[in-house]
Order: sequence, then C-alpha cells, then structure tokens
Amino acid sequence: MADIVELPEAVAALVADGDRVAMEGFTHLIPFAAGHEVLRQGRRDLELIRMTPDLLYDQLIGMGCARKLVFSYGGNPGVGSLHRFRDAVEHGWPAPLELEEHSHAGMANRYAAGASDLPFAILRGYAGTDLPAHAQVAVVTCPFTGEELAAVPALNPDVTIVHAQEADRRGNVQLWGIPGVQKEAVLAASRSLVTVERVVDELVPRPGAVVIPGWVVDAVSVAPGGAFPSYAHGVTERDNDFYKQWDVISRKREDFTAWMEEHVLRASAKAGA
Amino acid sequence: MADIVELPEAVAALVADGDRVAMEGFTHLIPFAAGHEVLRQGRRDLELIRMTPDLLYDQLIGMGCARKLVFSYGGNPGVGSLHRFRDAVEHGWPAPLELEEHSHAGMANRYAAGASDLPFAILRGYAGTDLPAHAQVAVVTCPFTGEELAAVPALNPDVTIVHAQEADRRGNVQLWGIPGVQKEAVLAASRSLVTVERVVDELVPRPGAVVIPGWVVDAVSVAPGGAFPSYAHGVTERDNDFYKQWDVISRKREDFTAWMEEHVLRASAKAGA
Amino acid sequence: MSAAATSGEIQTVVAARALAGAGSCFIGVGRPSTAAILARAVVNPELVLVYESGTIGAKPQRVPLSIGDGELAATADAVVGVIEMFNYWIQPGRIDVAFLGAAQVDRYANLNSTVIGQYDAPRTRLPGAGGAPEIAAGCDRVVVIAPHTPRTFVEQLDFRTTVGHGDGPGARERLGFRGGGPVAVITDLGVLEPDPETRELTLVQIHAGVEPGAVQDATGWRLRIAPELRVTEPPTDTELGALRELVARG
Amino acid sequence: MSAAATSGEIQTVVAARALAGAGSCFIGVGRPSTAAILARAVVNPELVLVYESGTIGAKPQRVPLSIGDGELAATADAVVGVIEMFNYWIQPGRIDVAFLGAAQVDRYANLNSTVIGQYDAPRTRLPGAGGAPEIAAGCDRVVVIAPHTPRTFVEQLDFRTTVGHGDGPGARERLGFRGGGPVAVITDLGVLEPDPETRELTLVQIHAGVEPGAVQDATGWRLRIAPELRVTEPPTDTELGALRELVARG
Repeated sequence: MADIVELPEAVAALVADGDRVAMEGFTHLIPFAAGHEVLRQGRRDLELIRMTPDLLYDQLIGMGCARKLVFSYGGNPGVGSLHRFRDAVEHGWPAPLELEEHSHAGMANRYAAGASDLPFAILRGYAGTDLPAHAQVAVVTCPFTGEELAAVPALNPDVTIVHAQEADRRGNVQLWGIPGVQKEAVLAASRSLVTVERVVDELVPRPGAVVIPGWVVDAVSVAPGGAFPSYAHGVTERDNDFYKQWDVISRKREDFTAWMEEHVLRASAKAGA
Repeated sequence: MADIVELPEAVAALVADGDRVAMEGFTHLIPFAAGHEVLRQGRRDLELIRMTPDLLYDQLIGMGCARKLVFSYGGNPGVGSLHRFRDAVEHGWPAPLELEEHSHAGMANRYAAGASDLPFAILRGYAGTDLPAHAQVAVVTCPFTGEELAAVPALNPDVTIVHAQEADRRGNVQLWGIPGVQKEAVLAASRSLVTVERVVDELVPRPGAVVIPGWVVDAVSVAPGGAFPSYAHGVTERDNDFYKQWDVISRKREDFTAWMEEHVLRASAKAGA
Repeated sequence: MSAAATSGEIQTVVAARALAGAGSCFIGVGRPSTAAILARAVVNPELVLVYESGTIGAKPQRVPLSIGDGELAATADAVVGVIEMFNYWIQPGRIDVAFLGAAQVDRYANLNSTVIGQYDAPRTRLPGAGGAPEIAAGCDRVVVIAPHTPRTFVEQLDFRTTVGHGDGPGARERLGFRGGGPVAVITDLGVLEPDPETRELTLVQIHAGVEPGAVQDATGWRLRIAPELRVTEPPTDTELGALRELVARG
Repeated sequence: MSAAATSGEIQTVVAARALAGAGSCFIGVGRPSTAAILARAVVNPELVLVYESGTIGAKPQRVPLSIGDGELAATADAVVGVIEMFNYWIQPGRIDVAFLGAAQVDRYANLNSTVIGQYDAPRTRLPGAGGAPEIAAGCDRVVVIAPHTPRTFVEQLDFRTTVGHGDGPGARERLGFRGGGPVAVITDLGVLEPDPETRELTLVQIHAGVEPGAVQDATGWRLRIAPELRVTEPPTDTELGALRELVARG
C-alpha cells in the first residue's frame, strides 16, 4: 500500500544523487511537477532515462542535474530541437552529457524486460544501422530456427516517477488516455513515485484505463496540473503554445537560466510549476 | 475490414481438415458455438491448440476431430477430470491423441511471440521439471549477464477462433472482463474468426475492454449465447451447473455420444448450441 | 455451540491462518481458494487475492467454482491478461504466498499434477501443469495443500511437474529461482515443514486427536517427526462460523 | 479561383495521393501527418492512421502538433501501449505504408536523423532515431518526405539511423526485414523512386515548372533521371481547398 505524502517529502525520500531515474509519460502525463521538485532539491549526477526527453529533461540537463542520458528521441515534438540537450551534447554546457542511445522499439522492450525480471529482451531491430555502436545491442540466435535477432539489456531504474489522473486513498493509481510505458517503467524500478491530479475515495473504472495497484508503488503525491505543459487526458489540456515558446525561452543560456530561476527554483511544489 | 457472415459460412471458409486451430478464451468467452459448427462440418485431423482445453475440446476430442492437442491444463475447472480427454490419452478412444504439453507461462509467451512475429520467447520457466521432455523447450544464454533462460517456440495457428461481446458493422471487435490471450491468439494466426453476442452501430468504449480492429480479423459471425456454458461478461452468466453435469454426461462413451448427437450434431448453428 | 470441525474444515482453517500478515496470495480453485477467502474474512482483511485468470485484488463473497468466475473480475482492483500475469506479476516474484495442490507430493515437496503411471502409457492422466511450475519458482513462498494419503505422499513422483526443494539444499538456488519455495504442507492430519538444513519435509504439527503414527501410515516414506510436535489450535467459533457461512453461500 | 499552390503544398498533395488504396499508414508529426490526414479527406476516407503514441485508427480533424495530442486518443479505434505498438503492430508488418522524414537521405534512401558531423563531436545534434529503424524495417512500404536541398540529399550519410535499400539489391533480404522498404521519396521538387534493378533513387516525376537540372543541383550525388519524366498533376481545387482548410484549422 503506497503512502500518500507531500511531493517534497516523497522526492527527498526516493531520489538521491547519482540515481538512475526514469520519468516516463509518452507525450502524455509527463511528470513535470515532480521533475521540478527534483531540481529544487538540487539532485546531481543523475542518469536520466526517458524514451522522449522532451522539455522536462531539457530543463534538468540545462540545469546541470544529469551525468548521463538514456533515450531514443531527443526533440521538441512538432517544434524542433531541444536546445539545452543540444548545447550539452555539442558544447558540454553546463556539463558534458554521456549518451546511451536506442530506438523506441529497443527502449520499450528494455522496460518490458525490466518489468518481467528478465535480463534482456529480443526484437527485430537495429539491423543495418549505426546505432549498435552507441548502444548495448547484441545478437541472439533462435534455438529453433537459427534466425538471428537483436537483444537489448533490461532497464531497471533505481526510481521511476510518473504522473496519473487519480489515486484512491490506498494508493491504487488509475491513468487513461495514451498509456505509453508508465506501468512497465514503475514495475521495472526499485522505487516508484506517482504524482496525481487528485485523490478519490474510489477509483471508478474508465475505458482504456491502466490501474497500478498501490502495493507496487512507494509513494503517491497530489500535484494538480503536475503534467503542465504536457497534459492529463480528460483533466487538463496540452499547452502546445508553451512547447512553441520553449523554443525561444531555451535557445539562449542566460534566457533559459533566468526563466528556470523565476518559474521553477523560486516556485514551490504547491504551485505545481 | 472483417466480413460479417453466417457462422456456417465463416467456418467453411476458414477451417480445413488438418489445420492447427486455436479456440481461445481463458475460462471466459470460450467459443463453443463456433467449435460446435466445426464439429457439424465434420472437420478431422485437427491440431487443437488451447491453454485450457475445457469442455469444448473434451467434446471435439471425444468426437474424433483431433489428431494432436497443444495445451497446458486439461481439467474441468473446479470439477475434476475431462473424461473424453483422459479416455483419448489413456485408451486411445476414439483415436490416439498426440500431446504437446507446456505450462501456462510457456503457452502465454508462445502466443505473445507469435503475435510479435518473433520465432521464440524467453522466460524463467520449466527449470527442474519433467516438462521439457514432452515439449519444445530450449535454453538461451543472456548475452549481457550470461544467465540461462528457457526459450519456447512461437505459436502461429493456421486459424484462431474467439468469442466476444460485440462488434461494429466494420468488424471492429470489443471484449471485456477476463481478457485471457485472445488478442494475441488472433494476431498470431494466419486466419481468424470472431463470434459475437451482438453487432452494434458503434462500439462504446468500456472499462477493461480489449479492442481488435476489424482489419486484422477475417470474419465476424453473430452467435448469441455462443460461449455457453462459459459466458460473456456482462451479457451472459457462466453455467456452473452445466460444468458439474458434464462430469456425468461425459463419463461414459455412449452417454457422451448420445448427448453430442442430440445437442450438437442435430442442432443448428442458429440454436447456438 | 456449532458441530465439531471436520478434518477438512480444520485443514482449511489452518491454511487460512497461514496467510496472516501476507500481502498477496496466489490461488487456484477448491480448498486453497476457500482458505484464502476465509483468511480475508478472519485474519487478513487487506490480503490481495491474485488469480491466474488475471484478476488482481479480487474480493469474492463466495467460493468461485472456476478461476474465471465473473465475480472475480467484477471485484478486482485490476484485471490483466494472462501474458502480463505471468511476466509482470509472477515471474518477478511480486506475490508473497502461493497456494498449490497436487496429486503427488514427495519428501522435498516436489509436486506431480501431470500423470500417474508412465507419461506415454498413463494409468491416470491428470490435468497437467497449468501455472504451477512458474508460480512455485517465482512466488516468495509456497504453501501446499493436499489430502494426507499414501497415494498422495509418495516416495517417488511419477512425474515432476513442479519443483519444491528439488533434491534438497541448494537445489532452488542452482535453478535460479526467485522465490524461497515451500514453507509448509498443510494436510487433513497436520502440517509438514521443510527441515531448515536438509529441506526434507518434517511433521511439526498435528490436528487435535490425530496420532503421529497415523500420519506416518498415511505417508509413503519414512517420515521425520519434530521432537516437539505442536497440536493445532482448534478452529474458533468465529473461524468455523465464517467458513461454514462461506461454504453455504457457494 | 484560389491562389497557385506552393511547392510545399504540392509536395503534401502528392504525398496524400500516394496513400490512395492503402489500408493503413504509420505517421509522425509535421508534413507527413498533414498529408495523411488530407488523404482521408480527399482520396482514402477509410485509411487507418497509426501513430507511434499507440493510437490506431485515429481520425483527427486538425493537424496535431504532437503525436500525443489528446484528439488522437479520443478518436482512435484502439489505443495501445508503446510496447504493444512496436511488438504486435509494427514488427510483424501489419502496417501498409510508413511516412518518414529525415535530415539526410542517400542514393539508396537510407536515412540519418541522428547527427550532422561526427557522433562524438557533432556539428549538429539531431533528435535521434525514435521509432524509425524498426518502422522502416517492418512496414510493407516506406515513403520518405523531405525538402530537396544538397544538405539533405547527400552522397554519404554522417550516420545511418534508418536503412532504406542499404547498399543496393538484396540488402534488405540479407538483413531479414519484413517490409519492402522505400517506394518513393517525395520532395518539394519532384518524386524519386528506387530503380527496380539497382535500387538507386531515380528522378521519375517533377512538379510543374521545375527543371530536371534544378533537381540535380539540389542533389548531392550524380542523380539518375528516368527517360520519360512524368510531370506532377497540379493539385485540384478540391485537394488544395481541403489542404488549406486543414492547415487553417491547425
């Protein structure tokens, strides 16, 4: 049964310097509020894991929290570049960033293997590309057909953080809309934190919902609007304009730093910024 | 887009003598009406695939349709033996039955590999048991950790038959309640038939529903009550008494044959028996 | 004052007590299911019941005939497919306790639910493995529930469907299992537990009125008996009342 | 009478026409998404749109900024997780056509969306592979949509993110791919198709008013040109009207 605690308390208890941290949410339910609390608590040297780093990891990377990035698509969806990610990779600002780069299919199967307590996953992937030179990819042979397939190692983060629409008082979590890989990311991790829009007395089953039982979650924290500028299907809307504005805010180092100072570091967890 | 056709027509078009046929439904949504139509059309020499053979395969085996059974649990759930299955294995009546026997975990992962177009699946399974002597199980070594795991070959039936609550007029299928392995069994097969309780103008999304797009299904046939004595969650009830009665009906060869003659062979597809 | 408990009722109550303090329990049908539902009623209301059919946190008010009964899905916290059940929930060892039955049990609590006689020329063909091999390998601990007869407790299994403690100390570790294996075998005569060193099943508890000699007579091998044999606390009126009400509802 | 079509509009309309008769199309964001939504409006109302985010059969009325926009999930026939999308839908080759973009395209329609310059000392770091490698390997056929400039159409990729026709005939077969690979590269100047024998991209169609010489100048290798060069049918008023309405809504 998950504890329902304040976000600062949950982050302090579950996220440490040097951790391998996955904050998932595939273009939906991205846990910005929790990520910002990780920033405010000054965590450093993190190995950030996420299929699509998105604005959230652009911010964490730009603020110097990350030692390494494990990912498969580092763009601002529909807008263009993630400038802080590019600056770190191209110029090592504010710090050099080690990359472990996969394809979506590889990352998704790595989470599935992690959730299944298997050391690796097999897929038809990577063949003929330059990716294996920069990612852990091996070849396994089918013992029945002799066919060769790609193998990728399981992903088992120290801690996974996701956002959902709601939880009940026992910490059972329900999310709906685009489900992404959140359930697998939670099950693959040693520790997990779920931020929610609201706590309800009873979870009313929803079409397309994924339910994560509270007994496999460590902490649930209430963070209304905690996915902004991403969204919580049926509760908040994706702020597409903010994704476009971010291209301007993040382009120059000083503009970025000033914005983060004002809107994240000086904000409180309650503000959900 | 699946064709919506009469059950006899669909079975005639999709099921041939000698086929590897999977009729799935894990204790729920078992496609009895379709299986009985296969019987009435006199199909022979079938390789019957199903995690839990249940009463349906007890009937098909007892009527001599099966050459081989691929399965993981051949009992009458909560009641005891499947007498026709036992008679075939113990005494070769009405015909010898070849067995390919797995565990549930192995069968489930074989369907997943089949649906994924992978030649095999890996799992922590079978270790230390006598099962590998009677099933295709191999050992694969993790290329990253050196750990040894079990490998099982993919299951790709010639045809998969499942039952669902409803379909729309374009053949999109929606089922809910215990989901079992039906979606994987359909995606793993070369051909597929789905019987439904009803056809609706529009599928209204349901909590816990699995939707199978019509464009991956060959035929949909309307068969109200088509899961009896199993059930369709929210539409019909499981007839537990019938499962108990079956223990008596099926115990003696002549009682069984007489019952099948009267209730299945002489019945019509419309009757849904 | 209710009628005295039958040996079967005592077996079920003892099994229910074994779930005190457990977080989650994996169960099939029959007596194990009755015991687990009883446990929620009398010793562990928060117990999460997990069924092979994919229902996690089911709260049945009656004993289901099949693990697919609609009530299980209707009352569950989450309902998942069979593939997810085995890969995400059983394989990683997320379930605390698994209740298993069997047609044959040997001195190391290995189980046979496949065949009596030879596989290719069976005297009695049994249903088969189902989920048992991976459930017994993955769950944190296993409780076996079986009727105590010489036909069930045998010197040599006709088929090893499920590994308990294999051939003794270190066997499970060598097989790379996640879970610790059988911690108890609960019968209608008493309770057997694996010896901490040898892993061999040892009679540690007998139900009231049962003679150790009778347990030995019902066991197909030379049974080890603990120096201080516990006697089963008789079912309380609460336990017996709840059990009988549950069975009556069934 | 509406204003003349821009080269970008022509490119989008030609891409939409390429979906006539297709059952399903896998798309990312940007121009490919616009073209696929346009195709449903003008040439293929039954076209099943599949997005990486797990929405199968989405029916957007506007061009989504991101593949995760709520409208896609709200209008889809089915919404699945990312793991299922890649394992059950893309890997087995259930999708007919995939639209892909890229920063660099070579003569065999191999694609780079990872980096310009060296990987460890990049001149420009691009977003990376996303789903492209497996989408291009698995889908029945691939249509590449890219702006026609020498920076995009290069002699040598800086990084091979996605395999088109590899190093020529037989390359895809040797790699065990399920899908047939690129069938067309649609640019703002014309359409390139792989030669049936050599698999090398060949200019087979130019948009009205474009000179073949201009296409060669915009291509970083010695471009093969088909003997009979087709000229693109100009967008009809219906196509252009529908496209402009769609973009205006965006």
